[in-house]
Amino acid sequence: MIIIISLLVIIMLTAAVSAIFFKDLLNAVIAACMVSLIASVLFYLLQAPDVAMAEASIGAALVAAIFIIAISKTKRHEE
Amino acid sequence: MKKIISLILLFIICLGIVFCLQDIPFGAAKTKVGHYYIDNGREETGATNIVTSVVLNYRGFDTLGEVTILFLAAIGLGAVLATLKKKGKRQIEPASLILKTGCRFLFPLILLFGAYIFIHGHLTPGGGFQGGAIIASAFLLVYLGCRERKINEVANKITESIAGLVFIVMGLIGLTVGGHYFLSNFMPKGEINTLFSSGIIPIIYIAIGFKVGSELTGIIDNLMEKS
Amino acid sequence: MEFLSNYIYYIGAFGLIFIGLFIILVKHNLIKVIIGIGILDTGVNLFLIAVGYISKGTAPIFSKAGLDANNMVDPVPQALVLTSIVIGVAILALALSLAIRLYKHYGTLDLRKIKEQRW
Amino acid sequence: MVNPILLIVVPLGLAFALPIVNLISKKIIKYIPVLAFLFNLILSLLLIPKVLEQTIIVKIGGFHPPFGINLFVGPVGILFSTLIALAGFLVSIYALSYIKEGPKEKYHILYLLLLTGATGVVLTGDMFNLFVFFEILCISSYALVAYLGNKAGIESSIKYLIQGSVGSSLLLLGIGLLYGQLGTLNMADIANQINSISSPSIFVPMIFIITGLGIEAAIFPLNAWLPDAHSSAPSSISAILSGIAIEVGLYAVIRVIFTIFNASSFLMFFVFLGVLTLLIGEMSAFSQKNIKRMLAYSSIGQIGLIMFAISLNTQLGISAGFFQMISHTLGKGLLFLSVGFLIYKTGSMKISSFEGIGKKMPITSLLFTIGAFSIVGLPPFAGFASKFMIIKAALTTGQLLFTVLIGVILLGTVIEGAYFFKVIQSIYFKGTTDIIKRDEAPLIALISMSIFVLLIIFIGVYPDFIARILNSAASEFINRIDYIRSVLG
Repeated sequence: MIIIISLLVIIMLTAAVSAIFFKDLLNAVIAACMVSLIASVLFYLLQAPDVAMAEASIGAALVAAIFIIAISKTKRHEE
Repeated sequence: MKKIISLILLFIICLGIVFCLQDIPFGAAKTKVGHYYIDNGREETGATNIVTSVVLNYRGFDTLGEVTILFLAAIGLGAVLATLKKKGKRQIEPASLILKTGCRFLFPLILLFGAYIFIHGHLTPGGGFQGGAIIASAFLLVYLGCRERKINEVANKITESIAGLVFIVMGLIGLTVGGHYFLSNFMPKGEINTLFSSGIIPIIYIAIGFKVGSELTGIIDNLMEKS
Repeated sequence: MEFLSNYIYYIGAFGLIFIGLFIILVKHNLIKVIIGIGILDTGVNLFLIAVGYISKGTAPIFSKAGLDANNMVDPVPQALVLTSIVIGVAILALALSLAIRLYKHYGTLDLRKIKEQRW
Repeated sequence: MVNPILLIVVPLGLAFALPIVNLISKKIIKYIPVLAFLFNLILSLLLIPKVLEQTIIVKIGGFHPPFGINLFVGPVGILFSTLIALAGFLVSIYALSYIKEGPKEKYHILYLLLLTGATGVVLTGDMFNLFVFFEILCISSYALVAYLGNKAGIESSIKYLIQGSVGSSLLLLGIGLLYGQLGTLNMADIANQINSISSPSIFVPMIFIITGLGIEAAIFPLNAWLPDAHSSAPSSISAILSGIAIEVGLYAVIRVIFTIFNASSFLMFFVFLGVLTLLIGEMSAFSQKNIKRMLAYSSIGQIGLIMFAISLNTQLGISAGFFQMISHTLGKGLLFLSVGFLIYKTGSMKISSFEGIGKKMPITSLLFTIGAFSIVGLPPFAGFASKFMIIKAALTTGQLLFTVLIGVILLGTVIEGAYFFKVIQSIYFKGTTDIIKRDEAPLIALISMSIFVLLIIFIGVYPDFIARILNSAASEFINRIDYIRSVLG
């Protein structure tokens, strides 16, 4: 179990770090949403199903949608 | 240079936190307030989901503030985008038949799921915020799938206001009857672990569900249409 | 292994806080900075939930008979995090609407080029 | 049935109802904030005598602290809520004639919620509830700063938002660390148990919480957002942000330091931080060419002065600090409001463009001058009485250090006088001498500003009028044992 959790944390941190380096903002947003999604799995493993649902539906889905709308209205690439 | 300074700053912060964490061992026994809620939550509020009883009853005032913040964000976003000059009407490509039919099929199902989530907030995981977010995502689907459809802004505003007022009025009724406390759970608690139980909790959670749903829909609508 | 099982959630949480703050301090693109704020929020939330956890605990929901009340995790941080998530999405939405307005005014999202006021 | 919870709930309910009211009639919405704060003002004034006898603990939901959230309505809380209601009432009257463009109904909702958040922060007795109300205060100010939608407004709003949201994350992190160690969120309960844990591990959450709150309070290294935000908001909002929002932030900081952490050793550091904030604020204000930026920097200076007074940690010092807050709210509110119409008529924020406006708008210019005199500290205005009280408090401590620092503060006052005099000079003694057609601000705005003037003069002449409430407020901060006992019973 602990190995799976460690793996999840490592993937989450890698996604967060890759959000720094992506020049394409869309990729960075996807990476940030991956962080949220894995965080919601971790919330579930920490016995917080309410929070996991909130994070998955708000943090991962709606925030991604809002970000993508905003990027479509502005610029996609970081210069 | 800036990067190095910020890294040093961050390491100092982290060092402080690590120092502090020695006193917060992971997985240790829970604290007295949490223990009290678990022991007495069912009798005092009638909800089997203790998180719900904390969110809506013991710390209900926070939730009122939280709903206010979402309302504030929706209004503030409207205010920020309102003075924007609009560039004519955008060309909207009509969606394909498959997409439209799929949306039409999925939309009521998602709404129903959202409603299920917030109606059962006091029994199972979930509640007004989660259910409201799911309802908003149903409207997002309509925006993406059937693009020529628009939500009724006036109806959205009215739903939002009435749901907020229900919360406040439930609190004020608690102030006048029962124990004379704001947001006190003055209604009969009913039989534990049934749908009609735990007093004002389901009513407030339904109001929150509507409010969060309409606010998030309003946010998406404002971002898509007004800018 | 014991170190991992004791600290893995804290490492995750503070890693996210660290990365979030780093993005906010170093990056110049506004959308990136807003992503950083989101990651910082997630990190703080993860930390709060980890504080409330007890070893081999169950969720604080009396969904079926026979659950031990002494073995449930602390419900308070979960309530706090529910609030915090909603506040986070409110701030992100407002920030992104401001970013759209800023782009309409300046045609760029680079904070170094936006110098109407002194930064 | 007079319950202090109504101070928060009534404006909140009206804010929720405003979208519906707007659908029915677009004309009456602007009167709703006036009504709401008139109600709050009357309720606060009714509560003052009761609170001075005994503090009121409001248990929300009927749960005893620390298990439920409680409001702590002590002398400090009621003093601030009266001040907020008063400023809110007068500024909303002013806004009747000032706010003419933009999405007006949204302005009124945001304005109501801004002051509701401020009232919540000063009344609450729960740490996380403080965070929630603080967020209401901050988010509504972000939106209001960007209300005009021009380049400067959007840019300063973003700057404010980035710094503010980092601050609130740090605040939440601090609250989480504190909860992990003590297992409670009630302020009195935290204060009760704070001595049971070792001091190094309490230091980290304290720094996080103070940093988080300090960003809103504009304490020296954390105030980069303030001049931009306060100068690019609509003038009615600048008056509230300068007069109420930063003082509420400062209230939260000192509540945390005095009542919760009991960190009196930390106060010595705050004395120097206060003097530094004062000097930097006044010196930057001196070099400004934009009038609203000048006033914003002057607010930073005033915050430094208040911090200095409160950090003296004596009965007289703390009450002098509160007195200075009152006179700053009235004075700076008046200044921003009068400047609002000066800018509106001249169409520019440059000080040089005000030349000769004293003949065109004599009443508004006179009101501006009175506000400036009060902030600088000339008798018989409120600013004089409060500054005099601060100096008296510092001298009665008898420590050489404070006497020296008083010299520095007087230097700051001299700088303050210099830049305000520069503006007054260009209003009255420069420009053409021809008789120009008068073009005054609207009557309703003049009435609201005149009430500010009456209050400034009244408090300046009879400082004893508020002496009792100031004294009880100071003792509430000094006797933290009483605070704990009255909440936990």
